[in-house]
This record gives sequence, structure tokens and C-alpha cells, in this order.
Amino acid sequence: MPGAGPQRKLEISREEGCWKAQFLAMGSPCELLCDDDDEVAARAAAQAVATESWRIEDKFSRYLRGNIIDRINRAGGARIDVDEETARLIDFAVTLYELSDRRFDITSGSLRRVWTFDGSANVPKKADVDAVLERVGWHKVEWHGSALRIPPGMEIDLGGIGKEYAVDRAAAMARDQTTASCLVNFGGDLAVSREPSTRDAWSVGIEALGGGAYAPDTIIRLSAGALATSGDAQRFLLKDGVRYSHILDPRTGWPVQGAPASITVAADTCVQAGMLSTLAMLQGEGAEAFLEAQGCQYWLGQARCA
Amino acid sequence: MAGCSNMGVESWDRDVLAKDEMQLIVDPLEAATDDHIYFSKEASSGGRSFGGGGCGCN
Amino acid sequence: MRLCEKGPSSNYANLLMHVRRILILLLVLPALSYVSASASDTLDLDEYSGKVVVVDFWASWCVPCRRSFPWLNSMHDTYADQGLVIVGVNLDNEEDAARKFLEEYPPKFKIAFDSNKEMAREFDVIAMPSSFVIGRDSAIVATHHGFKVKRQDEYEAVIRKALAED
Amino acid sequence: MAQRDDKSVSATLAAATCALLGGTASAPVKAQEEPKWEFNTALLYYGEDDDRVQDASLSILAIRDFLDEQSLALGLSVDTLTGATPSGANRSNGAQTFTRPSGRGAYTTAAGDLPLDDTFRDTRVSLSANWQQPLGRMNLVNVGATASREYDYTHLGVNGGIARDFNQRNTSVSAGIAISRDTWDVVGGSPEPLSLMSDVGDLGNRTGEDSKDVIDVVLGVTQVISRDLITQFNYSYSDSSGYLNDPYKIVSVVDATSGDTVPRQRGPGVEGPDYQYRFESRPDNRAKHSLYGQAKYYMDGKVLDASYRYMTDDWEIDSHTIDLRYRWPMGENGYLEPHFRFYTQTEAEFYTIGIVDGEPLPSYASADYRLGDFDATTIGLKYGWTTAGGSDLSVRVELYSQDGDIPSDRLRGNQIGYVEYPDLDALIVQFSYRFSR
Repeated sequence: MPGAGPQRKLEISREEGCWKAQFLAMGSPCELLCDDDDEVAARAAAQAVATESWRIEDKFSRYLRGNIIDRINRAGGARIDVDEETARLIDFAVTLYELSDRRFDITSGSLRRVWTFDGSANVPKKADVDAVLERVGWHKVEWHGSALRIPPGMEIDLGGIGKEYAVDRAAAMARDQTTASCLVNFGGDLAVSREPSTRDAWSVGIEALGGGAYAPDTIIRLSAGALATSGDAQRFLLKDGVRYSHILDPRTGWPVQGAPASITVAADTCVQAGMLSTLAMLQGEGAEAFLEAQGCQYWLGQARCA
Repeated sequence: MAGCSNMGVESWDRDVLAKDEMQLIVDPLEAATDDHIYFSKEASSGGRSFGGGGCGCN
Repeated sequence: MRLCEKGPSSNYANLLMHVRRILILLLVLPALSYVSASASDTLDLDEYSGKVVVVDFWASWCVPCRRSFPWLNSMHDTYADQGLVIVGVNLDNEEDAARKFLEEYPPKFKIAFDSNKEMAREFDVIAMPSSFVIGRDSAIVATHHGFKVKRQDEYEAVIRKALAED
Repeated sequence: MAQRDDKSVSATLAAATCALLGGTASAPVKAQEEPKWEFNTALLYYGEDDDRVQDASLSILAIRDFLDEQSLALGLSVDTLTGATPSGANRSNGAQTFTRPSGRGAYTTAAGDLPLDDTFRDTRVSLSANWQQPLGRMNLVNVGATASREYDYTHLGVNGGIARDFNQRNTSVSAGIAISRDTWDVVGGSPEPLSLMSDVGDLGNRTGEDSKDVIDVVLGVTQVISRDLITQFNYSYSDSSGYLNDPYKIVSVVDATSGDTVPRQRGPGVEGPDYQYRFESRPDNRAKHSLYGQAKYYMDGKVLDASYRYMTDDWEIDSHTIDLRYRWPMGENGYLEPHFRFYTQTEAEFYTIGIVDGEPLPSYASADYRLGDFDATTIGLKYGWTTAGGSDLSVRVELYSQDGDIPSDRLRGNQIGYVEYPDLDALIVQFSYRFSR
């Protein structure tokens, strides 16, 4: 099993009024702000959060050799038994697959082979997309609650859930380690471990959440629950005046039309916030209507001109 | 107004002047209400801003 | 009467800036190194030679300063690894007002306290907030009086340009 | 999305999340966007003594901050007015009957009582909107509109202004202008100035002409003197033209020697006045100048706010106003603010307490007490505090009293010692609540 990655270091510093831990995980800068004055408790919380994040990254990242995802993707059609945590994640993904009418599909990873969203104009040809589609579609997978068999050439990727799952796990860790309020921030997906006592809320500049160009002075005061953002204004293709968003509909293999540049949702857990924003994004033009129907708090970022 | 140029504060010394209670009109609603009462009871009006008015009060 | 700044400096100021650039550098560098020790850390510009430094003067009572913090944080996130250092120089008269502000708007960048306002005088701060972009060659490349959320992209362009020059 | 109703999506998602995360207890989300709207609300009671005017009003001023100090302020206030106000007629030792302004019906004042016109009950709604934004680095411009409506009076106005800061914002010069048109629409039309009050049902003396235009200009300088002292000086000019009368105000026609109100013969079998009263008449133009100075001084926590205003106009009215407030912090987040105001004015040159019968009619005459010679004092106390949530509450109680005098040389015959200026004592109570959403 791959050991701790080379650059896995955890920096802890005393910023004004709180302890700040910084580390890299799942390909994005991760941060824990802890309102605890006691340095030992803060360091313990930071260590626990970092270790848990690296564990989740090692186990579910599709870039690492030998973990469960890698073994599933290179099984060549064989049945692979999965552990209890992986099974829970897959069950969760199946629920989303059904909820989203097959739009959220963890087997759509291989579409990346034909689509790269770098602002250029190289939109793939239909034939190439259709070829890749052969190896996409959860309905082609055999899943029996503890063992999984995917057709050869197909790949699964839990990235769409992994980061938000890690944030919620981190928040739970922080909740156990210290009674002080902590803010977990993994590249714009945030969660609060406990309601703050020394301050009335954590101020989160929405610009910092990444995503599109929101009204720059939107500042959210988060005192409980979580925020997640999906969408990224910088990743798109532009050809003959048509803007192709990076959100792909796995049923057609083509980008979803008319989706907002980015959606930020507030919910009880980061997983819910993340999935609501992702499901909304998959609605394309219907994103706002979907979010209104859910009655959740959300903020839409308009596409920033290229 | 030449004498004015040395009066005043450095830009970073405006903390007192920034306090709510140091604004020339602290409560705009109360100021408007007062202006209106006195406009309808006396023959003078305004001074601080536009004369009150706009009512047939008598 | 507005209390702090809202806009870009005029061309005249830029011209003046070039003339005074060398002078300020001589005055500023030593001044920067011994800004009031009560800061969590003294500010020493030599530590950042070769980097692009943004010195931003702010105070807790100044509303546009409050608006600039989220932007300064995102600049730090985006460009810190390309050699950008942001220093927020506080000019509050009461330090606990500043600390309370920092708790509400946690900065990701360094904070210094200029309680005797010596740095503010060296930099000739005539508006709140004021920020000075110092290039890798330790020359002041831009001065911004005030902070307009609408002009964030322009301020960012200046930083990117300064980072690009080696 | 599956044709299922969207509401169930979040429920299913919540259940699935619980299964995934294993029910770790996390508090339900509390995320609130930085408040953008500030609401100032106020409930005011103004009540004069011996059943004169009472006014209860609710006012709301909502201010929305946009980027870079642009802001929009929207105001609404609703007043309900009851009670009665002096009509201008002198009291007399016999009962007096007056035709209602609508010409339909009459009301009677007992002997010795000051005649009060009680057709005064009214509800007034007023709206205001103002937009403010910077213009370049040192200027701030604003533009706004006001409107108000009563059953017999309509106001429409627009205003605008610019302020420019100098020498590091220590000096600020401002200019503002407001233009408005106000229109009376009295039931049956406004009475012809100086015409006699006629019997019930006789609308012979009614005219339609009843609107006025007002132009206000304000020039101001605000100067910071020191870290704790800021001052402001304004000059304002106001020009009103058109129908400046109050259609409900009358003047008694009095006998040259006795000073008693001259009797009148009513039409047969018709209700109406038994004495002669003429509707007031004011010039159709008025130019007002005023000088205003204010200073605010901070003494480690306590704030002194002092202002003086001088006004003069071409109706020969001069007035002086002194206003003093001293704000005292009380406890952690409260304050006490005693308030003292002194106002004095001289009378309009056409202010009179009677038109002499038999002499040629004057061009202008009004007995409206607001044009008389009087002093007024206000003594008040305000207590305010800030709640944990950051909202501001305050309550203020003030006593306002007017007392004027009619120079003895203006009184004739029986009026001496009998006809007096209608003094006034009023109670003002206001609750204010300011919060942000």
C-alpha cells in the first residue's frame, strides 16, 4: 500500500485569534481553523484531520496504484470484493445515480479521455465520444452490496463524492478532538465542527470558495453546517461562439447546456451540500429551479468572461 | 478658508469620526421625524437638509 | 463626508511616485525593519527580497478595508507560491479593535502593527486603505488609494505583471 | 431529473448521507449572507394637550448597501392624525358656529372656548427613495424622490446633490437642490382668500387654484477640526410660489372699538355662522434664507452635539433655533441622551387676530398661530442600547411647548386680557429599532 506521500507535511501556525493548520490532500490546499486557545488540543485536532484526509486520499484516489479503486479499474472484468466503507460510498453513489436519473454516474470517468476543458476550441468529434460511451454507464456494472464487477476498460471514480466525504469526516474528527469550534476548508468545500462560542460565525468570502465570479462582496457567515461549491468558471471550451461547460452528461457524453458557472450550496453536511450543487449543475438550465424546489440556501456564480 | 488647510487629521486618525455616534446625522429617521414635527408647528424648516414639508399639516 | 478612500490614484501621483521612488526606498527599508515590536512579528522587507510585496495599510473602523480582506486572502491563495507576499499594516489607535477585526476576518497574510504611525508617514498614506505594490527589484510599481470591489481585476493585473517581471 | 417531485430528492439525499456518514451528530446548517439591508423603524406618538392634535406614526427607512459605497434608501411612513387645531377665529363669550370646509355641515364651539377645527382627522402616507454613489474618488452624488398623499393634500418632489471632499477628506463641500409641487384638493375646492365664510351648502366662494411649487437649495461645508471635533455650516435658500394659504384657516372680522366679532345674518332655515369670518390670505410667494451651524465633539465616550440655525424670510419672520444633545455611554452597550432645544420666531407682518370691520380689506391676513410671535422649548431624554445580535433599540420622551404673546397694541377693546396666543404643550414618545438582514 502506498505510504505517506513525499510532500505530506502539516504546517500549524497561530493566526490572529485561532490556530491554523495547512496541508495538501486530494489535490487541493486544505486548511483547519481552530478557535481553541489550547495549542495541544489544536495540534491534536489538526493531526487527526490531516491523517484522516490522507487516508481517504490514499484509499480512493484513482491516481494511486494498488488501492481499491485501482484494483477495481484494472480487474479486467473480474469480481472484486470491497470493504465496508467503500461499499457505503458506492451505495451512496447508486442512490445519486437514481436520484439524478442516471446523470450522476461514477463510471463516467473515461469521458476525460476525449474532453479536456482548457478554454481552447478542441471539441471532440461525435464518433470519438460515442466510442468512449461504450465504456460508460452504471447499468453495465454488477454490484451485489459487497462485491463489484465492471466491464473491462470501464473506470469508476469516487472523486465526485470523496472530497465532501473527507470534509465531513474531518469535521467529525475535529468535533471529537476539541470542544472549540473548527472550520474545515478543503479547497472551497467547508464544514463547521461545532457552533462557535468566541465569535458569532466564521466569515467566508464566497470569492474564496473558488468557482465563478460571484458578487465579489458576498460574505457568508457560517456558524453551523457546511458549504460546497461545484463548477469552475475557468474550465470550459469555446468554439464558434458556443461555450461548452465542463459538466458532462454521462448519458450523451456531451456537456450540459446552460449550467451556471458555479453553484455554492449550504446544507447540514458537506456531502449533502456538494451533491445538491452537483445535481443542480447536472440540470443545466434547470439548475436554479431545482435548487428552489429543494428549498436550500444557494448562491449562483455567473460565468466570468474569458 | 486658507486657515483650514492645517486643521483636520491624518487619514489614519479618523477612528473617532468613524463611530456611529459621531456622524452628523446619527439617526436619519428620527431627524426626519423631528424636522416634520417642527415644520408643521413652526414657520421655519430644514437647515440641516432640505426643508421638511410636503404636508397639509396644520 | 466620506471617511475613507474609494478609487485609483491619478496620473499625477504616479509621476510623483517615480521621482520619490528612490527616496522612499531608502527611508522605507530601514523603517520597515523596526516597525513596532508589539506586532506578532517585526516586518523586515529584506526577508522578501526578490519577491513582490504588497504593503496594505488598513484599520478596523474603515469599511472598504473590511471589503479588501477577502480579496487579499484570495490573492494570497492564488499567488503566494509565485512569490507574492502581502503585509497588512494596521493603523488602529486601539489595538484590541484591530484584534477583534482580525478574529472576524481571519487574514491568510502577515499582519504588522504600526502603532506610532511611522510607516504610514514614510509611505505618505493619504487615504484609507492604501496599498503599495513593491516589485521584485524593491521598487514601488503601483499605489492604490482606497479599495473598489469593482476594480479587483485591475489590482490583480498589477500584481500579476509585477510577478512576471524577474 | 426523475419525474419524482423534487422535494423528495433532498429527503432521500439526507437519508443516504446518514447511511454514508453513520449519523455523526452535526448541528443543522446556519449560514447567513452578510446582511445587506439595514432597516430603521420608528413608532412615534405626538400628542398635544386639551384635545388638540394627536399623531401616531409608523416609519420605516430601509438602506441597502451595494458595492463600493453605492446605496439605496427607501422610506415609508404612515401617520394617522386626529384631534383638532385652532381655526384662527378668536374665542368669544357667545357660542360660535362654523361651516365645515367641505361646505356640508357645521360645527359649534362653546362660549369662551378657543374655536378648534376638528375636520382634521386624516391619514397620511409618505414615500421616499434616494440613490447615492461615488463619482470619481472624491465626489459623492445622490438623487432622490419624495411623495406623500393625504385625503386633501398631495406632495411630489425630486432632489439631488453632490458632495466633494478636499485635503484628505478633512473638508467637504456639498450642494443640493430639491423641487416639489404640492396640491390641496379640498372637498368643494379651496375658498377664495379673504372671502366670507358662507352658509352650509353655499360653495359660491370656492376656487380651483390650489397648488404651490417649492425650490430648496442647500450649500454646505463640513470641516474636521481635530480627531474629536467635526463641524458643519449650511446656507439654504427656499422659494415657494403659488397657493400658500391654508384653506381651513380663518380670521375673525372684528368691530373697530369693541374688538368683538361682528355678527352676520344666516340665510332663512339654513345652518351657518352667526358671526363674520374671512378665509385667510397669504402672499403667493415666500423666499426664506437660513444659516445653520453644527458641531460634534467627542470626549472619551461622551458626545456633545450642538447646532444653531438662523432663518429670515420676506414675510418678516426671523427665527433662531438652538439644539443641544449630550450623549452619555451607560453600561456596556447603552447610552443616555438628554436633549434641549430652544426656538423663537417673530410674527409674519400680515399676522393678525382680527380684520377690522368697515376698513378696507388688507391684501394679506392670517391668524394661523404658526405665523405668530412665540418661543418654543423642547426638553427630552433618549435611552438607547445595542442588543447582542447587533441591533439598536431606543426610546425617547420629549416635552414640546410653545408660548407666544400678542403685543397689547394689537388688541382692541374687549380683546385685551381675553384674546391670547393659543399656547401649546405636546408630548413626544418614540420607539426606534434598527436591525440588519
